[in-house]
Amino acid sequence: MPYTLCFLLFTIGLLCAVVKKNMVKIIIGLMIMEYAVNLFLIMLGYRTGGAAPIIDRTNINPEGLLDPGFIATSVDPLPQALVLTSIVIGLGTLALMVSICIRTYERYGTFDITQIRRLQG
Amino acid sequence: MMIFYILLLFMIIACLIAVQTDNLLSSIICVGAVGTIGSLMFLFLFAPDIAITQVVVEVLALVVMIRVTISRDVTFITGDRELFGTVASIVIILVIFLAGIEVFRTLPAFGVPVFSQFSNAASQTYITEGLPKTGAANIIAAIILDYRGYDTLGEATVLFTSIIGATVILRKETRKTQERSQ
Amino acid sequence: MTVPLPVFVALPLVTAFILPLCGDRYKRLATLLANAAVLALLVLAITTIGKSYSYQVGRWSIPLGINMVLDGLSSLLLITISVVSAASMLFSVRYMEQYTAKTKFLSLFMLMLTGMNGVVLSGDIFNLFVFLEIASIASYALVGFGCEHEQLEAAFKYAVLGSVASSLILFAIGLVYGNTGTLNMAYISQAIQTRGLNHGLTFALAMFIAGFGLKAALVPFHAWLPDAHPAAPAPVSAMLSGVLIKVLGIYAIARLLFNVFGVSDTVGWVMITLAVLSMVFGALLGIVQWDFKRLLAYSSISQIGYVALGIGMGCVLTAEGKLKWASMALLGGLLHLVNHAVYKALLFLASGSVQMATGTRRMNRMGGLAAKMPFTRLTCTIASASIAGIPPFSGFWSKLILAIAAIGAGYYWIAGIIVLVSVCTLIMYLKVQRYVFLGELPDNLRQCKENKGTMLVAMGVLALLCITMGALVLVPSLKSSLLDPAVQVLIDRFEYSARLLAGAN
Amino acid sequence: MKGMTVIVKTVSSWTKVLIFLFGIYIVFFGHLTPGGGFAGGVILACSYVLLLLAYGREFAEKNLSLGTASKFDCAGALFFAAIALAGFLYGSAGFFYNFIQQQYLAGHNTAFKLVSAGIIPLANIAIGFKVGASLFMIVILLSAFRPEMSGREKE
Repeated sequence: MPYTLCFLLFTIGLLCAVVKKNMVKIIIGLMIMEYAVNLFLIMLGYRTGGAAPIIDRTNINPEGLLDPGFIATSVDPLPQALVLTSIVIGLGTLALMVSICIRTYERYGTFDITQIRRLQG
Repeated sequence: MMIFYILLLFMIIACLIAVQTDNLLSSIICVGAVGTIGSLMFLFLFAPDIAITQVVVEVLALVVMIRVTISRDVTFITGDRELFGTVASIVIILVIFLAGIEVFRTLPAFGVPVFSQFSNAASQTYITEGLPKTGAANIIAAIILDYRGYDTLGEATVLFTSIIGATVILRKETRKTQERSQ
Repeated sequence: MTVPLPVFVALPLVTAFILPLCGDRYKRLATLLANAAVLALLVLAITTIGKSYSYQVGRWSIPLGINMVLDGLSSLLLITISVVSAASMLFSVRYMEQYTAKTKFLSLFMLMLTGMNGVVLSGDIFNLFVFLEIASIASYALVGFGCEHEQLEAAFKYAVLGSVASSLILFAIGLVYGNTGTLNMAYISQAIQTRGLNHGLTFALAMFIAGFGLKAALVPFHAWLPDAHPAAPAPVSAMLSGVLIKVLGIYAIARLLFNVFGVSDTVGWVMITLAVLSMVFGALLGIVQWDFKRLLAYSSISQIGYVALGIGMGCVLTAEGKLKWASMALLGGLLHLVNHAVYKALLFLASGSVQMATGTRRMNRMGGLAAKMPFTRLTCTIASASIAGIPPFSGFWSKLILAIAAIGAGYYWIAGIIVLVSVCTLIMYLKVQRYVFLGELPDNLRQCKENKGTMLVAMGVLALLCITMGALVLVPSLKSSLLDPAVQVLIDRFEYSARLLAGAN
Repeated sequence: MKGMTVIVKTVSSWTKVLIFLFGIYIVFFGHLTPGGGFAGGVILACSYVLLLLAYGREFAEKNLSLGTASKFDCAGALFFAAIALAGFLYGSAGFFYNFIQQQYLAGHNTAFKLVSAGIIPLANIAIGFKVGASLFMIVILLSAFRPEMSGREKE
């Protein structure tokens, strides 16, 4: 069920990116899509009553071995690593698109993409 | 468990407001709310690394987006694109959504991590051998900078690319003053 | 000697990091450095012919670490990328002098190259996504490089659709991870072989095809291409149309379909439908264009359809068990990929040369340039003859092989469409010849001159390749060292994962 | 832009140091606690963004000019690439080889110490450096963009 809600978020973002004609709104749609995907990836690794995959001194046995309790409760670390990468990629895309957006605004004085097309002739 | 539903509902409501409101500034603030709730959600999902990153990135993205819109006379653009296109895309996306609901049944149930379903999954090894093999107590750091360090090189490159790209897009003069050979 | 595979990524990457440090003062040095790096990559790529090995990054065995895989298909694409990028880079030495921020341009160019090399060599699906993003983001910035109205709008449109595609791909990666518990392509393939495709994986495959299809600009996902490719500076258009859409789109689809998910009838027919739509729409819309580069862009859509057709037919025929015709279709598709990379790059460079001389892209404001720009005219004619499929030139062979495969397998209508679209392409390029190079010379163009130096060298090399490319199928030793291994990788399907998993244990 | 009021300036001149320190902490302890090069780098950039917002662009650029930031950006990226390539010193299979951990630290009990995990802290520092510089650049670029032709083509 949480997956479905997450997918709903994704579709709202997709709809916003496809239907809206304000450049800032389109960027917002893309941001929402990205949040949804990140959330989805993290949810894949969630374990009810789990623990963050960060080893503490308390997780180490007196013999110096990793506590089996930690191994049994830790959530999946791999999706978290992926999401870290994907957040950065999203930020990079966002920065580039915002700069294109600003440059366009300075040229045309509007964020409306249909109007920009008309101005171009 | 309940907390996830509440947070997700909040996120969806904030998203809908962000999409539907006409004022760009409030729309951006709503996106900020979505991101912040998202980072709270990451915290509850036991992903503190992601939560920290998400929150700081959110702050920076908000600053950038607000700088973009606030000094410009915010244009109110009401209405969507052509009706036919809008209806068609809504229908297509609805179909994708309905197809998607069926798809999520194939995943392990929420709360059961993926790697526990597969015997040879890499994640199990990361958890058990991450500390002895790489020496990093933070297993996420061990993955992103050692096991999958190549991905992180790519990630740093993405950021580098976008900065160079933004510098290029925002440069003052684009062409040399002497005209092309005419 | 085997080259360590990370070199193909690290060399352009480090060059790209150094270039912005040069600044405008050492612009010549930067240009030299970039050209040297691209040439070195070309030499290194040629040494990979006929080899097949993998590299485990960080000495971690898969699936813990990431692996890079070189096989026939990657090797073929590496060489194609290197050839086209070397020619474009050489062309841009003079062409990009009209813009400012040249070192940044060079840096972005190298980053795009890094991304493409990374995609081709990656053996891990998330790693493939990361490098795909590098190449895409660099190309968004390069499309908007001129910062004029047209460029900005095109770049925005391209960036939006590209980001949607990336989100779809990432979501699909999530679904694949949720269903197989691994990200390594060999292990995913193994999981799919043992447990078969369920709903989740099928949906993921559909999302992959939509996402990569967006990157490849197959109809109906083509909306961005006719804006983006003409707007970019000519050497960038050559790269985008020549290799980027193929590496990010077609290569990724082919790799996933054949080596990871396994082929099936349905997916093959989906691909064939998309391909035929692209071929027909691209050709028909191209004929009515009056903008030189826009016409070339529509022609790219049409030609990418041929490549996708080869892949799709290969898919259907492999699933039906007609391996002989399947390998024929794949051979045609891959040969067409290489051919199209070369001649479309040449056509875009020629259009850039014309644009630089005349200052316009409207074909109805040109004419009679044959006398003024004889070399551009010659190379452009060679490329047009190739793309239209006139016998001794390269395009003929790939279309012939595709048509033979279609007839041999009994799909006569596909062969008919191949011939029809070929005729449309011929009309398109006769139009270019008629309006650009023949006819009256307008008064305002009396002054225009042929370009000099490196631009002509770049075009000359590509034109020479266009003429001699037929040798790739006609000379058996070339065919068996370049194309056959590439086809074999796809035909063998799960051999890919078996080989990598055997190497891992 | 002249900046904000005296109160904001005073408070931000205090907090910027704390934020900067916090960023450095997050970067250096990335392999032991949550955080890491990327999050820390963003926090470092945020401390400069605070300056930018409170004091105006000129002041922030006096502290760290765009050209310098660009050089830092390249340098950080090169540093990270150099760490990755340094593994080649240990044979041709050494791309991203954690040579410090595997060659020198293996066998010593270094868990939970600041100097542990080989190249991971080094890579964190490189990334933090790079990310901080590049995000600072982005904010400066976007807020500085006021070309002369602004509004020329407005209707």
